[in-house]
Parts: sequence; structure tokens; C-alpha cells
Amino acid sequence: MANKITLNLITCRTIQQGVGMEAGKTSKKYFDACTIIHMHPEDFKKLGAWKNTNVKVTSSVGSVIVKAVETREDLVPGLAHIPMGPWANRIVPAYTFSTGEPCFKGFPVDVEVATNERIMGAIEVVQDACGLIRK
Amino acid sequence: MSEYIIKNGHVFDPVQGIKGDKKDIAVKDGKIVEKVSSSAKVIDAKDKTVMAGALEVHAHVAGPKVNAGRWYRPEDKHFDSHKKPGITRIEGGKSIPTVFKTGYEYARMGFTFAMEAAMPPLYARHVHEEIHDTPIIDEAALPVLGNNWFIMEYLKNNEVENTAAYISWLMRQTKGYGVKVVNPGGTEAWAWGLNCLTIHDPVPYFDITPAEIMTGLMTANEYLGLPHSMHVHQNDLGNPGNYKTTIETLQLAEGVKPKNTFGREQVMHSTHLQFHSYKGTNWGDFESAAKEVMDYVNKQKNITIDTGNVTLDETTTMTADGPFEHHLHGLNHLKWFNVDVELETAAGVVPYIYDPNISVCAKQWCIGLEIALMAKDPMRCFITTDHPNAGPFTRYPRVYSWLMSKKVRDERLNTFKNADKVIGATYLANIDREITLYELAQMTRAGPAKCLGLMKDYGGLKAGMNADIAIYDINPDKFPSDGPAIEKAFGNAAYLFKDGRICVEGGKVVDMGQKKTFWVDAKVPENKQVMHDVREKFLRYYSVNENNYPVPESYAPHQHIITVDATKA
Amino acid sequence: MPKDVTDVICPFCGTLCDDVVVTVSDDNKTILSVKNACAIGAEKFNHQRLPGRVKRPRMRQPDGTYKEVSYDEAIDWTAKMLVKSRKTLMYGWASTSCQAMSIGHEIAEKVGGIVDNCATVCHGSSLIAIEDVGVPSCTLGEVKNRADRVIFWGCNPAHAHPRHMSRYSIFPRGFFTVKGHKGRKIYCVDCRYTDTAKCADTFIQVQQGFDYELLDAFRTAARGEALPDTVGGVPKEKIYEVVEELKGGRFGIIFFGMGLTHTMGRNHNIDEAICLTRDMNDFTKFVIMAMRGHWNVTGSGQVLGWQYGFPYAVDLSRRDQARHQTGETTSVDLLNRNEVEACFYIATDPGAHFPINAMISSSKKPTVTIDPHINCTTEISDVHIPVAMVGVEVGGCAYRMDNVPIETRKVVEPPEGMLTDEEVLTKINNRVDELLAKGGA
Amino acid sequence: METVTLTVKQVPDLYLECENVNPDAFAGKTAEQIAKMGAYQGKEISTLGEFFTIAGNAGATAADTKIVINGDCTKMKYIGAKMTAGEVVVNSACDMYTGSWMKGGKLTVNGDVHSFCALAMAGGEFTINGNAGNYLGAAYRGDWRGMSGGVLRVKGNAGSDVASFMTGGTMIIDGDVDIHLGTHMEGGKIILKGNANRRVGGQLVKGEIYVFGKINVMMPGYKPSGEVDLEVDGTKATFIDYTGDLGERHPKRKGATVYGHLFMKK
Repeated sequence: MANKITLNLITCRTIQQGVGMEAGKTSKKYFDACTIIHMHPEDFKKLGAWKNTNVKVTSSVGSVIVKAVETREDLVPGLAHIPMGPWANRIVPAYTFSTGEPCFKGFPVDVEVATNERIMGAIEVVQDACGLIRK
Repeated sequence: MSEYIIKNGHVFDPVQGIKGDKKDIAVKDGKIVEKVSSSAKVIDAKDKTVMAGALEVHAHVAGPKVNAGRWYRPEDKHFDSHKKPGITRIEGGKSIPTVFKTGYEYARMGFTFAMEAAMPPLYARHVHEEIHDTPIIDEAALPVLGNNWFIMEYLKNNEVENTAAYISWLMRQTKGYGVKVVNPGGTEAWAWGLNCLTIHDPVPYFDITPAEIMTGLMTANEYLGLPHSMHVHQNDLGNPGNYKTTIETLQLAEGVKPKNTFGREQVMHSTHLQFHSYKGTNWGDFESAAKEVMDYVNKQKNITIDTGNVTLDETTTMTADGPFEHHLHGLNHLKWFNVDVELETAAGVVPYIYDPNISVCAKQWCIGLEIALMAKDPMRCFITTDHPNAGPFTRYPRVYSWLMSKKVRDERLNTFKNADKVIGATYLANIDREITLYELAQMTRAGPAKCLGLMKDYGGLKAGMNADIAIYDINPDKFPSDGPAIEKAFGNAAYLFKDGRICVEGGKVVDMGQKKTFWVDAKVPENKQVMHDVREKFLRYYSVNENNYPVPESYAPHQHIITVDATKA
Repeated sequence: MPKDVTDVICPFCGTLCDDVVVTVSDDNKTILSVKNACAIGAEKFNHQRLPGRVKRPRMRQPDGTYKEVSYDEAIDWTAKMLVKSRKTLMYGWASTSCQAMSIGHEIAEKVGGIVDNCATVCHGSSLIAIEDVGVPSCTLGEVKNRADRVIFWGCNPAHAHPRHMSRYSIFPRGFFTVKGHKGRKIYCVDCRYTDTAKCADTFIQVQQGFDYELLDAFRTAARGEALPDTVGGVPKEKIYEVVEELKGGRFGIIFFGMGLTHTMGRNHNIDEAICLTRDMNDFTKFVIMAMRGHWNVTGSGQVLGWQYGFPYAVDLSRRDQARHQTGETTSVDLLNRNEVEACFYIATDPGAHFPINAMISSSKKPTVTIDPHINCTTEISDVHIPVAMVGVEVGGCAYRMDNVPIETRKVVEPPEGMLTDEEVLTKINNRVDELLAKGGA
Repeated sequence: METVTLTVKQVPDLYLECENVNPDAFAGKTAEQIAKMGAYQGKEISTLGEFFTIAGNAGATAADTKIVINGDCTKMKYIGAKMTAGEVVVNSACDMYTGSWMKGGKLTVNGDVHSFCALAMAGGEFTINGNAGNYLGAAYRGDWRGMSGGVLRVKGNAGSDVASFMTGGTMIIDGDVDIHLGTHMEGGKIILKGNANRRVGGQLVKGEIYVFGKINVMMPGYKPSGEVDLEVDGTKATFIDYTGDLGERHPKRKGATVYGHLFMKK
């Protein structure tokens, strides 16, 4: 079983993400809309994972746990998408090429199955990185 | 409110015919008065020139295209953004100053009123937001109407009353001041990438010509009896050989009579005439047609003009003449901004460098000065730079120095790289006239005030008029002979009174005054047809709802409404 | 009796739909229903009545919990932070009114702030491109009335601007477009087969990150020059074919979004798209428009434009001049480089939308967030000042994606005692004045 | 030539704006006077003397003035910016705008420089004995006038957007560059000894780019038009001459269209 695959990741708005955002950053709608990674069926095969499995996505700047899903907006194999939000931003490189815009679209990530890992909440995922959660 | 008495100054006031005589000017409660009490503060204007506050008749100082020109040109203010000591905000921008700098600079030069020359109705709220933020000077804005669908549809059928009713409705919605026309028909054609280069070119689909649009709007303007006349930026701007179209357009005013209660005598104001006074067939054989055009202007009494003087700077051109900006971009390849506005108009912006080493630019410089110097009636010819098109308004003091001193302008003329070629293609070298201080007061105060229908309150120093007074460090008996001295004096008013408050002292802004926004409320008989058409157009073709179109009065906190009554017209 | 408020402006995206009807309760306190809005817009209005809304400022305590404080206390803390900090990032502004922005800029000028708006992570690239090469554009009504060639390039209005296609770009019948959808040819260029692509007559699937090359190929094809066999995964035959179709139209428009602004090359992708648009004007009428995201991010650019001459990333830190350099005075770069000493966020949520390393940097600095709701930023701030929702509980001017200004409407009363952005900023401004008059914090 | 030596004694917390550190500003000043010159850190204005130990007086003119800077300058902006003559040697890495708007004289940085260096450079010699950041020798935002003259050498790599809107002068980079080299170029010469990532010469109107290494993805608007033997910065080699960018407008001279050239070393 290939446990780790490398994909090209983009982060974009979805209507569910928009609705969730306006419902509130702590809402279930927001959580459900943003804690997913859209992948191509072939990449699911390569990863050896079922749909709706939690995965760990790792970029040059960090990792995040999200749920791997198939989408009605087709991707090509090798391309993956996490809707914009704090989860995606845990792994978006902050480098801007001196343009002000970080690398929201088009950066390599490793994806591996993480069935038993928990997906953090919206505020938790930010506070955790900022060291604001008292253990 | 405090009282002032301005003593010992040399007063120049065309309204009262005062030509530099020493006369005291008394100020009380924001107005000029016959006399004040002994407790009035004395301003010593000995060896100084006293004039009314100046009026800008045509400048692009507020609104969407002005602001596009600002923000898409960071390079225009990267080294030109400063805060001066005192109460002023940061001032930025060379060719298109920020709103703060705009207000301060006009005030420092002795101006108290500026007319924004082109307000796209759909963007009127934006224009008023900027006017609101522009300190000190009073302002108004002219909605652009020469390519408006309503207007073209009504005028196609000669429906003057409907045209007038629509104008009345639109001015109320947009808080507008008058009727502006820019490249009539040509800008609508531009929505399909086309243009109208003569006044007889039919407008695509609308089956009307530019000449018919202008004649109709002049008639509607006088039907309403608006304070200002139709204000036109003609077809075929900026092209060699355009002077024939220019004269043909001016001829449209023949026989049209002014009808208003404001003392206005013209029925057409033709703006930035410099850009419309070109002979030749291309940029190689390009020559001045200032004489041909001004000969006509001088004899035709019911038109006024402004110059559009080229200042030889790097500037930013901007106009509702969309096709012209596209054409200009094709010549200089600099960044092109364009916006077409649904049912109404368009606008374009392109940076431009008037390089004195390029003979075309030098000739344009000559033509602008010739127009002013050939004007027989200074009450009908006003000095502008069509800011920022021919140069920034902040260069007025320099333009004055060229007009008021033959020595100064000849020094410039003779040192052009291709001076011989430039002199051969223009009239300027043979003109000896020097504009006097009295004529300057006519061209920048009394004249524009009359043209704009504001002569009751602006442009003079007669008792009862607004206490808008500029005092310059100029002794008329020892008028400066060098350019920089003239520029310094006109660029830094010793005092500027605005509504009786000292806003500028020693060239420094000391008070923000209380600026007013002017707009015209023209009352017409109820017109169900027009209201029906408005509803229909909003339902079907506009992208905003009718109820979200009007500019609320809160955008003009110190509004001054001029009411005209055309219900019995 | 419940009543309908009509012609309401939706404060969600840059489409700024102005035909929303909101039914409110008799006491003007509760929104009962929303008509005409898209799913996202409706949710925004509905959020107003959700329980659990924070109604008073909160300040973080040493133990990490938040304690409710008075507005005065929060404002005093904020003013002191601003006066003390030598360089402050003042980011956000995209979801508030132009009137509020003006007050914010006055504060920034006094305390040495850097005013940046959400364009910085959105259409900032587009603004750079426009600064470089201009932009031929139009209002949305022009598209509705005239366009017969519509290209969606790297944008997905089906998700991000849900009513755009029905109001302006695909379906409406206009003056010269009486056939509506049938009279238009719709193109979509994207690396994904998006829901917008499904509405298009022609879908061009570009390899992710190859938009610049593909646009250059379009321009090369338009000039009749030779092309390699494929560009960005698109066969050259397809490129020539589409270019000819575009030339054959009467009025073409390119709408573009984050697919260009966020992708490799960023501003250059838009720059090239603008140049293609410009070139197409040699053959027919062509315009281009950015699909601006936040409902009033355009307004922030406009107000900054007329006050300082730059559309975003305006550095007033020296207080005697305004400067602008994308890549230096932009929020993410400032945070990446630790160039600021304090952060002031208003009407935005960088915690959710900035890359985490920027927010880690932010979380180490004194931070105040002004926002109607709890979000990812408020919970890493020292102070959260809740305010009325602009466009729902208070009106104010906003600018649509085509720069058309529209006055948003107040439809309901804010919770009792809740201040608006304008009121909070005015109080901060006054407090800053007091502190400066006393010689500092 | 007189030498002023600046030694960093305090590294700024934020970033120090050293617009006064150049021969033109120093000219005619003593060490004491230089120490009193202003430098901003955010809104706080302090003096050069607070951050540097200053030894030696400046010459009477910029041309007579040499400045040597020792110590850590990584958080200092604008060193050598707008200089017109004289010499500056920095024995450290520098931050943004180093040598920007430079018109003449000699500037040497013995270290790396950050972004926006040599912006709109118009003349003089600027040598970076390290790596350079993004927008090296480019135009300021919105301007169509990038580097227009002088010689700029980088011993290491450079970032993205190098030489955007270049109109003249020569730029030599020994290492590699990231995306967008010579975009919108309208004159001048770029010599790249290493590799380029992507987007070389996009939207180029006029000018010459020489690449010794590889380009990851060629722009579609370039077409090979033959081979030429050239000597480029001391290296003799055969180059493939590509003309382009064929997607961009090109001026005409005497009826013939003038294209840009991209020379790839074989």
C-alpha cells in the first residue's frame, strides 16, 4: 500500500465554505465545508484510501488533518483542493514572491492516511499553531 | 463671526471695474460689506494685489476616472507625498493630487471654487464622496449627458421637454450642476469600439448625429434656464486638422439665445480649445489653428471657452472621450485604463509626457497660450489646463507667468529643441500681448463666475458678494520680471479668505473653512412619460435598482442648492 | 406586523446585488426572512439573529480566557497600543463602509499605521497588474446589454459570486442582447472542471500554473504567429479556434478571479490577460474585469486612492508621507518579516485567511480585532471589540466590483448598546488625540 | 577620496531606513555631523549615531566620498539608494532598496540583498557578492521605466521578477533566477550564467537576454531563428537565437519590425 502520495494543492472558495463562513467560523457548516481535501479517484487508488477517510496533508510549512473526499468539480489526477480557511492555511506557504500574495494555489503536499487522527476545530487549529492552547 | 478690513491693497475687480486702485475691502459674516466696526481686524495689503477668489471652470478633480488615475499611478507620487507642518493632512501626487492636496493647492493659489468637469451619473456618489473629502474650496460637478441613451432617444424625436425633464430628474439624482457633453455620440460608438469624428457621423443604432445631440441639449439647457450653459468637449479632440470640426461645432450656437436669471450670456461653453485648434494632416505637418478658431470665437458673442494650456509636464490624461484615450495609448503605449458606463458614458486614462524636446508638444504649448492671447474678450476666455490633461492645475502660476510676461514665454519658446520648427508652425513668436492683472481677474474670476451662473456671489469684491478674497504678494507697480517670482507669488497667496475666514496665510493652510457642494434643482412640470421611461430602463437595462441610484443629501453636508423653475417654460 | 425592506444591498461579495428583500420583525430587531439573495448572502443576513452573539468587548486575561470589558476600556487599550507602537499593521476594511475607512485612515496618519485591505491576499495581484499596464473595463450593465463573448478565466462565480451569472454575465437579456444566454458564447478556462465550466459552451482545461503561458499563446495566435503544439496542456488548434471566435464577437469580456491572482506569477497572469484584452480591441470591442471578493474591498481601494493615491498596502508609518510597495508594505510580508510592532484588524479575519506563519507572527504582538462576530482572529487577539454588522444593522457606502458605488442599507437595529465601526473608530480617534496631546501613551 | 567608516553598534528591532547613507547625503559632512543625520524606525526618528560608530569625514562632494559599512546591516533599507557618485562598500547583507534609483558611482555589497534592490537603476556600477532577492533592477510599481543604465553584477542567485521593465544597461547574474526574468523589457542586456525557472522574456518588446544554463519552460511566443557565435561577458560560445515575444507589440524601424532576442547557449 502506497502510504504517501505527492499532490499539487490549490485552495479555493466553495459555496459551502461561503455559507459556512457567514454562519460563523465556529459553526458546523463551516467545519464541514472546510475540513476536506478534494482528490481525484485515481489518487484515492494511489493512496490506497477510501473516500471520507481522514488524511494528514503536509507541505513545506506544516501539516493538517482533513478528510479526503471526491468532488463534483472534477480535478485532474495529481491535483488536489482544500477549500480556503484556517485548515488549508496551516499548510499554505507564506512566501509571497514580494507580491503580498502567499502561495494559495499550486504548492506540493504529501498526503497520507491518518484514519485515527482528529480534525481540529476552526479556532483550535489557529490557536494550536500560535501556541495559545494551554495543555 | 469676525470682521476684517483689508487695507491699502491694489484691488482688481472686473465686477466694479476697479483696475488696481487702492481700496479697502470690508468683510463681515462671510460677506463683503460696505463697512465694518472699528473692532474689525486689519489686514495690511500694502504693495499687494487683491482679487476675488478664483474659480476653476473645468478640471477633473473628483470621481472614478480621476481616482483610477491616482491609484493606478503609484509612480506619480512615490517621491511626491509629504505632510507639511500644521493642520494639513499628507499631500500626494504630482499630476493627480489626492483630495487633500487638491483642496489645499487650489486654496494656496487663491481659488475658492472648482467645477468637476465630468461626472458619470452612475458614479455620482463616488464624485460626491471625493468632493466631500476635498477641503476648503466649494465645488460642483457636471453630469455627462452627450452619450446618454435617454437623451439620444428623446432628441432623435426632437422631444425637448422630455429631454429637459430627464435632465431635471438626473440632476436631482446625482446632485449635478449642469449639462456636460463629451465627444457626443462618439463615446456611445466607443462601446462598440467605434467613434464619431465629425459632428455629422451617425451614432450607431441611435440614428442621431453629434450635431443634433448638441443642438438639442443647448435648447433643453435654455428651456430649463440653468445657471450654466451646455459645456462641451467636442468631437475629434487632439487630431491634426480638427479645427474645421471645432468651428462647425461652435457655429451650432449661432442664433441660440441664452435664457436664464443668472446673468449668463453664453449658450455654449467649449472647453480646452487648445486640443481642438489643430491644422495639418498628420503629426509631421501639424500646425496651430488658434487664429482661425479665435477669429470665430471673438466675433460670436454667445460662446465662452477655456484654454487647456499645455504645461510641459509628465501628466495623466483622462476623459470621458473613451475612443480618444484608446487612440492615445496606441501612440505612446503607456498603460491604458478604460471604463464604459452602461447607458451613459465612458472614460479613459493614459499617462502622457509633454516633452519640450518633442516639437508636437511644444506646438501644443504655443497653441494654448495663443488662444488666451488672441482672446479679445477676457470675460469669455478662461485659463485652464484641463487638469490633468494638458498639465496639473498646480501649474497655473507658471501658465500665468507665460501669459503675463512676453520675456518669460519667449525664453521658453526660443530654447525648445526644435525652436525654429515650432515657431514656424505657430503664431506665438509674433504675439506681444501680455495679460494684465485686470485681465487675469476677468479670465479667472469674473469671467468664469458669470459663465457658471455664479456672478451674484462669486468673482468680484462688491458688497454683498461672498468674502472669497485672494491677496497676492505682487506689487502691480513693480510686477516681477522673472518667471519663478511670478510663480511664487501666485502659488502662495499671502491671504485667502473663504466665506470671510482666513484659510491661507503666507502660503500656508491655516483653516479648513466650510466647503460647500453646489447642485441645481430644476423644477419641471410632472412628466409621466419620462418617469415611465426611467422605471423601464432601470428594470431592464441598468445593473442597479432605481431606488439605489440617487445620491442622498448626506453626501453633501453643506450643500448649496440653486433652484430654477421651468414649470412655466 | 413584519415588514419588507426592499432594494436591500447584499453585503457579501463584490457583486453587491441590490434587489434583496428582507422581512423584519415589527420591532425592527429581528430578520425573519430573506428573498432574492444567494445561499451565502441569505446566511449572512440570517446570522444576525443567531444566538450566542458577543455584545460587549472582551479582553484576554493572563490565563488565556476572555473577560468582558466596557467599550471605553477596550478603546483606551486600543488607543494606547496604537500610540505606543512604532509601526502598526491596520488590516481589513473590506467589510465596512467607506465612511468608517476614512476615520481609520485619520487614525493611521496620526499613529503611523500601515493600512492594508483584503486585496492583499485576493486581487492585490490584479491591482499590481493594473498599476503596470492599466485595464480596459466597463460596468456590469454593459456586459448585460452588449456582451456576446464571455470568458471566465480562473474564476468560479457559481461558487464565489453565485448571482453574477444570472444578473450580469450569462443569462440576462439586455438592450442589444435580447436573446440572453443564446446570444452569448461562454468560455471557461480553469484547471478544474468547475460548476462554472459546466455552464460554458467551451471549456479549456489549462494545466495548473500555466495561465501566463496560455495567455501569451492567445496573444501570439491573435497576431497570427506560430505556436508550439500545446501550451499549458491546450492544443494549439484549440487556441487558434478560440481566438478567431473571440475576434468574431461584437463585445467580449474576460472575468477573472483567484485562479489567476493566486497562481504562480500572480500579477503577471492578470497583466497578460489585460494585454490580451487590449490586443483584442484591434479587432473588436473587448474588456476585462476582476471578480472582486469582499463586498467593499473595492471601496477601501477607492478611499485610499483619493486620500493617498494607492489602492492598498499604504504605509503611513512615518506620518509625513504615504508609501506603497507591494511585497514590503503588504500585510503578509510585514508579518513574515516582523516589520510591525502591533496589529489592528477590522472587518476581516486574517486568522482564517492568512497563511499560518503570518498569523503566528501576528499572535506574538499586541492585537486588537474589531468584528461583529467571534472568528479565528478574535481568538488570538488581546482585545475583541464587537460591532454592528455593516450592510445589515448599519448602512454606509460600498463599491461594487466594477467600482460602482452603492449605499448599503440598514435593515434591523443592532443589539442594544452595540456600537458601529464608525462610532468605535471615532472614539479611538478621539482617545488617540487625547493621548498625543499629553505626549504619548 | 575621503573614507567614512560606519560600524553597526546596534541592530534595529524593526527596520532602519537608511536613506541618508550614501555619498551624496554625506558629502561635505564631518563624522559628528553624519552621526546627527536622521534615520527612521517606523514612526520613531533617531540618528545614525545611535546605530553606527562613525569614523572619518566625508569628502567635499559625493565623488570624493567613500563609505565603508561593517557589522550586521540585514535590517537596513535604502543603503546607497539614489547615489550619484562616490563609493559604498557594505560588508554585510542588506535589506530592501539597496542601490535603488542609483545614478552613478560604485556600490559593492559583500553579502546578500533583499528585494527591490537596484530599482530603476540609471547608472554606475553595483556589485552584489551574494544572492539578490526579487524585483532586482525592476521598475517601481506602476512605472514603465525599470533599470535604464549602469552595470549590475550578482555573484549568486537572484529571485523572481528580475529586470522587469528594463530599458537599458547591463545585468549579469552568475547564478540562477526564479520566475519572470526580463518581463516587459524594452531595452538593455541581461546575461544569466545559471538556469532560469520559467517565464523568461515574457511580454518583451525589445532587448537581449543571454542564458547559459537551462530554462524550465520556454515561453510560447519565442521562435528559433538560427545560431550565432558570440562572446558574452568573456565567454565564447554558440548560441541559439530566439526572437520574441511574438505575442507582444514590437516597434518598427525603417519599415522593419524590431524583435527582442533570447540567446540560449548550446
